[in-house]
Amino acid sequence: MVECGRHLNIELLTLTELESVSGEAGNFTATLKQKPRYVDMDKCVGCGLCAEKCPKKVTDEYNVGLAKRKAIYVRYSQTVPLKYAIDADNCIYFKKGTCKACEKHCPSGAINLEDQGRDLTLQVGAVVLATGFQPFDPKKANNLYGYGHLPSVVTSLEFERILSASGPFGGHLIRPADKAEPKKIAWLQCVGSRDTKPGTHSYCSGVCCMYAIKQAVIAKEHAPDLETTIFFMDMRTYGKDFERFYQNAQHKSGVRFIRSRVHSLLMPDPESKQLQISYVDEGGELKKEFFDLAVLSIGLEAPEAFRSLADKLGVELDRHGFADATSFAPVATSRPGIYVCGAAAGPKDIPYSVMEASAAAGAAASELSDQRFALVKKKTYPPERDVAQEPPRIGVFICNCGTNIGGIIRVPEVAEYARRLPHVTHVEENLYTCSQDTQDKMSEIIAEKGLNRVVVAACSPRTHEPLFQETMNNASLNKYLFEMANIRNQDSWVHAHNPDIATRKAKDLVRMAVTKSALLSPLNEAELPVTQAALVVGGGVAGMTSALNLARQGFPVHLVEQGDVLGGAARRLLHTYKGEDVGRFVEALAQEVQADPKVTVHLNTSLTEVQGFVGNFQTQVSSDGASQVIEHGVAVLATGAKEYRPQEYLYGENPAVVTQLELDELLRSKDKRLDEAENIAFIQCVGSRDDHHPYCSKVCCTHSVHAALLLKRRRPEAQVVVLYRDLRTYGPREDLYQAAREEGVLFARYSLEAKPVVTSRDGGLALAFTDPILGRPLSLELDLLVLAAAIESHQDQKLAQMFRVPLDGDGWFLEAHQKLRPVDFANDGIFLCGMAHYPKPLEESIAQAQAAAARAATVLSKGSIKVSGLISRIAPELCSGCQICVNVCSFGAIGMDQGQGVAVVNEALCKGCGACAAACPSEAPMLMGFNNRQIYAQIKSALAVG
Amino acid sequence: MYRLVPSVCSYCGTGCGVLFEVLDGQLLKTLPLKTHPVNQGKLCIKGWNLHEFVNSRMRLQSPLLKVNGRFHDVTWNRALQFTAEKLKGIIEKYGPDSVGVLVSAKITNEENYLLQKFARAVVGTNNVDHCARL
Amino acid sequence: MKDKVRDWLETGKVDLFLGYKQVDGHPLPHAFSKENLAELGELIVSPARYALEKLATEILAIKPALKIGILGRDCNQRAVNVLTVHQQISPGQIQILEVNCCPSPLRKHAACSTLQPQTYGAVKLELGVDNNMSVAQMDQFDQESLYSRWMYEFQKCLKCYGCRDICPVCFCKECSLENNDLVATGGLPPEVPLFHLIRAVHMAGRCVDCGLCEEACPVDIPLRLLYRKVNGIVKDLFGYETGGSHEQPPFSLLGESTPPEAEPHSKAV
Amino acid sequence: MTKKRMTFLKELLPFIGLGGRLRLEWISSAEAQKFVKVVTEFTEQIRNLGPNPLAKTYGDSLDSLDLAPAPSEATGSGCGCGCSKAAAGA
Repeated sequence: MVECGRHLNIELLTLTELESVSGEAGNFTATLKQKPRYVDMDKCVGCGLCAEKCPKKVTDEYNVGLAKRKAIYVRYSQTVPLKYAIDADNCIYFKKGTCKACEKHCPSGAINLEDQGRDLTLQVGAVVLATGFQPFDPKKANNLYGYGHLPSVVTSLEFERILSASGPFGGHLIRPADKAEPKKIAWLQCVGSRDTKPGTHSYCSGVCCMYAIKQAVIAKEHAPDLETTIFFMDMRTYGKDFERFYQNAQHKSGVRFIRSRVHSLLMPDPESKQLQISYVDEGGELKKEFFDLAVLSIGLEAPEAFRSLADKLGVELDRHGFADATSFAPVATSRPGIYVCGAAAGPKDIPYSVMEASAAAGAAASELSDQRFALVKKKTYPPERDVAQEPPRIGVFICNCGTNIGGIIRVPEVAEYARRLPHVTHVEENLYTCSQDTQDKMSEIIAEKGLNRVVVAACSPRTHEPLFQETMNNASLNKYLFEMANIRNQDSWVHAHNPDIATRKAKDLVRMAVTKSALLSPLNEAELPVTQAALVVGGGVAGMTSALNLARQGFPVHLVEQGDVLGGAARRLLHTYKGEDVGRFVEALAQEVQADPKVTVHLNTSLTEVQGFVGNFQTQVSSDGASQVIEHGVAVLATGAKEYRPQEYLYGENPAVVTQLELDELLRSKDKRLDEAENIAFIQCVGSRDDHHPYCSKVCCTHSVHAALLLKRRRPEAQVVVLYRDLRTYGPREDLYQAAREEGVLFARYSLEAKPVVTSRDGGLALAFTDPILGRPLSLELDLLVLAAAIESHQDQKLAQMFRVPLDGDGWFLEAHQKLRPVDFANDGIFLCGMAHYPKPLEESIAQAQAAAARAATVLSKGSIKVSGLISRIAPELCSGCQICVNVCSFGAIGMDQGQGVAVVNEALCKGCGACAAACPSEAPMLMGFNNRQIYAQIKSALAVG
Repeated sequence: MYRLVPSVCSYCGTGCGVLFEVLDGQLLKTLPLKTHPVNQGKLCIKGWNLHEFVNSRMRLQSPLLKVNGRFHDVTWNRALQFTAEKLKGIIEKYGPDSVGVLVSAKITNEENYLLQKFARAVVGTNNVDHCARL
Repeated sequence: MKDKVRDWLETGKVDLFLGYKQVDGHPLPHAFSKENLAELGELIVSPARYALEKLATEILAIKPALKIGILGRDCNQRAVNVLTVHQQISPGQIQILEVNCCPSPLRKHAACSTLQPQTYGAVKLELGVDNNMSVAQMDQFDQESLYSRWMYEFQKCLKCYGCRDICPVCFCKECSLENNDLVATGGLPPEVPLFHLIRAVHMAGRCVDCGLCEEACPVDIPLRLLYRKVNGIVKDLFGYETGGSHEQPPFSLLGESTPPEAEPHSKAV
Repeated sequence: MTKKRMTFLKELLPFIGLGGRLRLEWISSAEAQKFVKVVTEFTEQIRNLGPNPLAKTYGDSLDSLDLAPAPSEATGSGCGCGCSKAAAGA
């Protein structure tokens, strides 16, 4: 958020609504309406005095009504931009005409009660809708669970805030109604989802199973004796590492899982506020149990306002009110040039939302590539002064931050103290050091006094360091000659009631900063040129999509495929779950890729060696013994996955046993076996969610349900049975499951302990399983058995090693961050998409491929990369070549100089994390800007008094 | 090519046993002589670094004589002759007790013995001292 | 033993063999080579231990093409493993001829060659730490007593750096103990307790418990006990047996061998 | 890595009698209450342990810093454990 708010080329328009979009893709005119904030964003410094003085308390929607805020407020403490706003609907001044407490107390004169809204018109090339979802309101649909009148019922969103350390109870796990600590909590799944009652939704919300498990596990961490129970229908932990999390919750954390849909909640005893839950267990027995708190796992729905926005924009919605998109263009709406991402296009979790966000950016960028950089702003600075030969001349600027610091810390006393510190040449007190006029003055003082180091004692470097560093640059000083002491967040806020202690601590902090700053040296930001070409490894749908997107953004792409044809695993698929023809799509995509002049396709080619780093890779590929070197700036790994060849259920022994992909072949070729088959069964989780592959293969439930439905429709008289463990038709796929049941496909559950048994009988096939509802063994004669075989990774250690990227325990490539950076690797310049990341349906692969292209384009679009000055350097004369640093570097940035036998840092790969500096027994690595000398000096300085 | 040479530490009068590591004629390191009755495998910081002054580039390679305020390399003969003349002159002028002999830890016990003998028998003074005695 | 060394030298399995030879009544390390096979008659095992692997490593640093054999027992083998882990030697550069170099039938089970426990004076037993104690016995003391006992030991330090200089697994070009930013140099006793704690921390996953440091210590600081504790922690927390293999110690590995109670990954959906 | 090193140190320090003075917590910027709780608890814990016996040793290194402390603040507190005495007697 902070990055977004600070970006030079992102203009934040808060309190603004989109009214209309006219024109066409590439040339839209958007009209917007901005509501008044009543606070001047340029003047507000976010000190919070106004909210402190505001007399009006308002229900806090961020804490889902569990806490209060003021009528002048920020939504939460990390809000971007950190500027206050007046909620006119609740403000006393706007209701009664008097008060103005905020105006009176604001130290920077930022309150503007005359503020008017304004209309805006923007010329844009593309529009991205990322309007999100609204949580389902459990009061709808007859409010079976008594939410709102039973005090012990909360929604999952409320529970999230209860657990949060920044929440209304400071992370203390209590029941909001009476602040009692619950001993037993129940989660009720599918509230508002997978339901047919009016007001509810037929689709699966896709995220609630995971968040309920997470909440149960975290709740148990808060209170180890807590009993947690989750009532569910199917446990849908289909994402990467989700199944493992489920298993750990069950077996390590001790969360209880009960497969039962709870009908209703009762509270027989208002005194104890305990809830009675009646449920039928898997054995068919009716049970009653009491709980202190029930959490409703509410689903996701399209916001009410989204329908009217979609109407205004002419964007079509699906039957559930989400933006409609095809599987082949998952972030494109029905109106060209308008894209959608995140939950606006259907319920989804964080990683997929993040992927789609990048995908939408990538899709938009590929249409607008000719206008790239047209509106970009850039900054220029005067040349840097060489201070290497000068003794330190330190300037100390101490901020009052209005009264935030000055009201508590005796700033003049601190300033006086600072003046006596060694090397300090100039000390200045400011009301607001961050204000523009102070910045200008600071530049002047630096020049006038010949300062060569600057210390600002104010707030957090996290928010303000870049601003001051810019001032350093403007004053011809290297920005790394700057140091900050946080005397607000770490001092005046903490010791607000003890000015003496606060003042003393401020002196300590200033002394430490001054000590360090004397040892600062100017650092270089090396500029490395970028080879503006991409390498895409893998010619499946993900690889092709990525390659094509990058080519359309104007970059040459090398697409390397080890097989002799493009298309990958998707060539064997028949339909998407929405019924779209995959074969035709893949064919068209492959032709497009081959026809694109910017894409060089290398078939029958494999990688043999990768050298270099972001912006400057040299990859050797070989094809039929001939090898060549490709120079590229980025790489996208899209090597896909494969179908597991089952060892079980007579696969390979009896011709009537086929895998899902083989069934697609039969369907495609209209095999006559399908016309004759009377009894068809599907077995799910063959090789998934077991010892063999502990994860869920994600795509097979939908595939089987879809195929079963097709087979049933072809021959309604045939018997089609699906044997499953948890049916995971997540999101809108649930509708297929619903239809399949309605149209007579039979579903029966089996457990890992009692797997179905398949035997050959007189050349035919027999299937025996235990029906969990009847509790009796059943046997079927089969004509066709379809195995939902797991998706397996290629376990491509070789490729991983070449690019120095990690594989996880199951052999999938491991992304930089599972939630927030789902297409990046920790190593810059290498990106990931498709099934090489994890099994996923086609539309998710395509979205991820577009996302990878978008992320790759962020590197390629630059002519050069600036490396931060904060990197590690290894002093060769101190290095004994033990390679500890090589081992602990997560970025593969350290290599060995074989001739010298010493370690060498690659500046382009180094992130300045300091792991090497901490690990080295000889202090050979020096983390620039935080080197050991500076840190030790700072520590000694901290200890020097007291 | 690689040898370990036992010796006695020359720093002080304790007489600790040391072991020099010698590789291709170059003194590599000093180790304590484990079985030596004096130091029983232990050394002080000076002993541990005994090899350093041997290889030090700061070490004087020949006697120096100060002429007109500057040091010049001279032969041993010239140096000894100069010293002897000066000492003789001083003793003649001020008597033997005007000379003191300060002996060094960086030479052997035997050399130290000789020096005190030189002081007492040749010069005729009892002004003898040694840095390890301080 | 002599035949084996002869065989090693003759077949070129090793170019140099470090054993012991009696010189002027002292058993001293001696380099045997193909050129002086006749000397092999004088090869002995010595009751006094020298870190032959350290000598070999020093030679290899200058002449990396050599192959060197040494007489050795368990602790030498562990040290060779540690030196290999830290890339100071390559596997196979040092060959160990396993012998009973401390003349004791208890070799396999003995803590070290000094089989007779040393006895210490009353003052040390009262104020300091008895070098013969075990980690478990130390745990009996309360915090205050532990602190004052260790400080008693540390402040005796003469800063001879003997513990480091004799250590077979101390190979750093630049030693933290001589880094002025880390510990003030020039004073005596060296910064108490930082000096010894820095060394203790650096010994984690590295100390092979050969006991040479304690043998070399002029003031009987129970260094071995301290490093035993350090390596005990490494073993308890990370299951790492120092010197037991060519595996990287936990502090040289990113992530993988985390403590048992590692943080669960947060799974915000 | 931090966790590994800290867990290790946490075991080592009590062995030389400096236990209870080290703690590692992960606190995000959004967890103000947790931060307050941890710091308050730990401050209390340290207070109960009494002054750091090493404070004297390192308070002295002030000169080496070449920094002039305000006279009112130069409050060298003796540790009372005898460490400095022992050191002086060496």
